[in-house]
Amino acid sequence: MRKVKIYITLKEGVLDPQGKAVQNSLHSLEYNNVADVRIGKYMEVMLEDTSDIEQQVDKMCDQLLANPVIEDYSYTIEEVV
Amino acid sequence: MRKVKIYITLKEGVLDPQGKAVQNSLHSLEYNNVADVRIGKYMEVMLEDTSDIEQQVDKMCDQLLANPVIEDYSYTIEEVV
Amino acid sequence: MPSKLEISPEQIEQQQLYKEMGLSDDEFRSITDILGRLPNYTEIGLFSVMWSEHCSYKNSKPLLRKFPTEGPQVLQGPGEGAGIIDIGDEQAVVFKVESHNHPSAVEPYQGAATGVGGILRDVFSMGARPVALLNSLRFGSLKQPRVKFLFEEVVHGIAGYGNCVGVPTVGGEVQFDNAYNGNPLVNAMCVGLIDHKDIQKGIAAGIGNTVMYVGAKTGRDGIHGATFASEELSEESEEKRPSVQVGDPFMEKLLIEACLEVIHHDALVGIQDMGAAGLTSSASEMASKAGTGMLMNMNLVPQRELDMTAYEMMLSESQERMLLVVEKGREDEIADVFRKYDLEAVSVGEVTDDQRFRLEHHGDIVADVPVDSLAEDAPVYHQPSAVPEYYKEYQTMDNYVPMITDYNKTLKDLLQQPTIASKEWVYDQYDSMVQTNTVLTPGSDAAVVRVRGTDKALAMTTDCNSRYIYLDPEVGGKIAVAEAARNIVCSGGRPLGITDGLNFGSPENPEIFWQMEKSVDGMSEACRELSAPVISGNVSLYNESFGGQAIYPTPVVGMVGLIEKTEQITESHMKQADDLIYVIGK
Amino acid sequence: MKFAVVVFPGSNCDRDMFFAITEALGEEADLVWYQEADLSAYDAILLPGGFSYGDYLRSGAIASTSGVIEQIREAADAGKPILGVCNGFQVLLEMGLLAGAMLPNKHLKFMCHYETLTVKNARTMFTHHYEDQEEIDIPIAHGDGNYYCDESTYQELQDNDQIAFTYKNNPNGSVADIAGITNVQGNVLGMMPHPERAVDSLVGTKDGLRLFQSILTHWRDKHAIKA
Ligand SMILES: Nc1ncnc2c1ncn2[C@@H]1O[C@H](COP(=O)(O)OP(=O)(O)O)[C@@H](O)[C@H]1O
Repeated sequence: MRKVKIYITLKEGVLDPQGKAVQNSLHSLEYNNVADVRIGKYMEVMLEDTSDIEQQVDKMCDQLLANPVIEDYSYTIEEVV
Repeated sequence: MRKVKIYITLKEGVLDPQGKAVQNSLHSLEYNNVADVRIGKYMEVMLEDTSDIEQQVDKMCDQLLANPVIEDYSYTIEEVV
Repeated sequence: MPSKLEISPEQIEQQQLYKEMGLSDDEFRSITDILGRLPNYTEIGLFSVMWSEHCSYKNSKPLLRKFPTEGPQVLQGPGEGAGIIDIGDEQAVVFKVESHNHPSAVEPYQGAATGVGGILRDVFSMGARPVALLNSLRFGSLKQPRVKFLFEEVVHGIAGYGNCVGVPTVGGEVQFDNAYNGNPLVNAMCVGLIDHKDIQKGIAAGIGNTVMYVGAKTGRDGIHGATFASEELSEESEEKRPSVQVGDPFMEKLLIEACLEVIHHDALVGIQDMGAAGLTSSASEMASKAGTGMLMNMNLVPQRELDMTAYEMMLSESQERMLLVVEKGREDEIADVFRKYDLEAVSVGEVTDDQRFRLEHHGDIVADVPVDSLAEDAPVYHQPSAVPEYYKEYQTMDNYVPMITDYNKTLKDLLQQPTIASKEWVYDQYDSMVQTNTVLTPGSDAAVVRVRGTDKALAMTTDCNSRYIYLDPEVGGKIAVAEAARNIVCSGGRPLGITDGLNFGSPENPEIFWQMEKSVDGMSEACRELSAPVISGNVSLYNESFGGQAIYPTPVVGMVGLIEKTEQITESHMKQADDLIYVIGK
Repeated sequence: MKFAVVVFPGSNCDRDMFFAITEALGEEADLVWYQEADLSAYDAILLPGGFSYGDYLRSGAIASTSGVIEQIREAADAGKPILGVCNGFQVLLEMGLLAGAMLPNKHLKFMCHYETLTVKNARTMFTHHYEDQEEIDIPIAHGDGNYYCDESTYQELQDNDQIAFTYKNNPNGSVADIAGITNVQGNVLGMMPHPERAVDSLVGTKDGLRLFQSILTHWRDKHAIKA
């Protein structure tokens, strides 16, 4: 079994209304050293082993998990026993 | 400047309807080796250096970024030049 | 008999563990008498939730009996998932209000969302299509950050759930007062439409018939939610947090469509939602109503987590689940209907003739109790009542007449009161138009929803000025019903009936019990006078915060009226300059 | 004329769309469940609003990978009118039939009220019953209606006259006030506002009805059918 950790972030240049809102809230809580906040998704996908696992994860991300118009993705794969 | 990467996940045992729906969708796309999907949030917070940065991030997470009733969080801190 | 690590019946007795579950010494003794032995852990769990105020109304039953519940138009009074009133043309309106106060105080988004989900299931489990949602909310002072957070998240949660399932949220009310600082109130109301021939009952009839489970899998969420809802909020509530239920409105939407399809299937015998006290209340109530018994195999219950005990499964309050009774041998036909919506319908038990409620787990019988002892034999308490000191004191005071010097300023000050100010911030977040029947959207006196295919419409409103009720519960109770009726009439309707949400502090406090008593008296009289019977409702007690400070008595009135012709619909907005303004009444 | 209203799990404006066609427009429509759909029998395809798959992951994303999507693509290629409203628009974006993507509303709240739209292109098969620059009142009801595209895409939308509607008072932060766009060929329209909620004056305006009438008369003209 593999645990795939997928990070999905908004592409640079795409406005992040949620990140902006969180940043403002942090400022109003007096965390004045907060310079920027960007919010994305974090997914943990448990996969039964296959030979071409990286290829599969790429395909899953391209097809469904991320939207290439606005999002980038990256991932790490861990072995689980 | 520091880049704080925050991972927010649903506590164990808390229902994740979103993860379930994505898992079903991956199955119908014939990724039959998908055993589980959990979906959380990934945040990148840019912080100007302070001495007690870890303490600050913990506080921010407890106060605002994570919902302690249903979510756990973890983070890493990177130096940025 | 119970599984290995479980607490033994003797331990429950000796360590008085039943007390932690909300049962008194007397109650524990009568359970022992009923069984003729000590209850095991699973059994004491069943009793603790079924005998909680939330499920048994043990403190409020004597008061509820005072309500007028009959009328020529009433097809179903209190007792089923929701009440039903005839509107002619073989159609009827179904409605009920439900509280989710304590869950919302702990996790406001999910608390409010699952409140909406629960009241929807009460209505569509009767066979009705939900056509409108309303709510009635109370919060403390918006100056407190926690209160502001609760307010925003509750509204967000109501919107998140209601918008997703596609039922318009058409009305409601919000009041802010320090009395609710530690204990917000979140009441949700659902209105449904049904053809007479489709009316369902939650009964487990027909010996040998199959009990089926549909919807979300059972997790450990909300265990002891029902007793939790019947206790005062304390520091301990914080520890009970992990039990928070999370709603899945998408699953609910599928359940609505599937259930409204399955009610036309002649293999369906009974259907009920798993609300508070989940599997325990739905199963035991269905059997009790039919005079039958039930045997369920807990191994067959769909489970979301590993190693769940029978106790956990029976007390879980996982959302979006329904229990069905189906003619034996025809399970597949029913399962097929659900399969279309990607829902599983699983056989978990059968109807028996022994009037016992029995649970099997890993081959052992882990609970065996008389069905009626759970559903009907809960104790009923006649709590003492006493006229509150504050009330006596107020009676000796003169009327206060405010001195107004600058009318413009006073008017502006009033309009800035959060309770009086526009609630657009709230209702703009609700999809009030989906289903395209909403004639009057939020913002008018009552909401109006047309009945498609006819020239009729339904007017609906929720009302309760809890400050009036605090000052004089009996008069205030009358005012609440009368205000609702005025809202209906002003919109062009004739009141059909009400549903009530009785939110109070601890009934064990005689002064609070007096508030309950008097407001029910006042409401009953107004209902009688207006021929608007009470057809359903909900009771939420122990609404007190840390210091034991009770909320204002808040018996919310949800009223529905019938508009015979859509041309009679009237909204409350001023139309144009130079129109004349009249004041009617005294 | 025969319309298909495609119903996904979680669609919730499907009946509203159905009634807009059958009661207000007076034409034929079927509610077709996404798994059982055979779209070849229909003259136009309507993707209704709602929360397909709960809007989980991203609005419209999961529906855009479901089986019926290939048929929708084929119908689009064949030049049939395809209208996606609200969640339907999001599905069209996610399947790439229309350009761009949706972000959460700029104030992060769901919003439901009437908005004034400006008709930017009254020469499409969906809009020819309106005037260019005409202002119409149509309700919105969405949380993720903040239309996004990059600059070159926006340039293309403009160059090809693909912007059908804009908001007069941009409620959600959409790029260039965009409320609805078409594909280059002009037979696929996606819009966030709900025309099907504006076809009966008892429950609002009738400003949305002409959109459906546009589809109908265009189809009749094309097939030389007299009304
Ligand atoms: N305050 C009340 N007035 C009238 N009827 C009530 C009141 N409270 C509860 N009821 C009725 O008692 C029955 C059981 O209520 P409840 O246990 O809240 O339903 P559910 O099992 O759906 O949660 C319902 O028919 C309800 O309408």
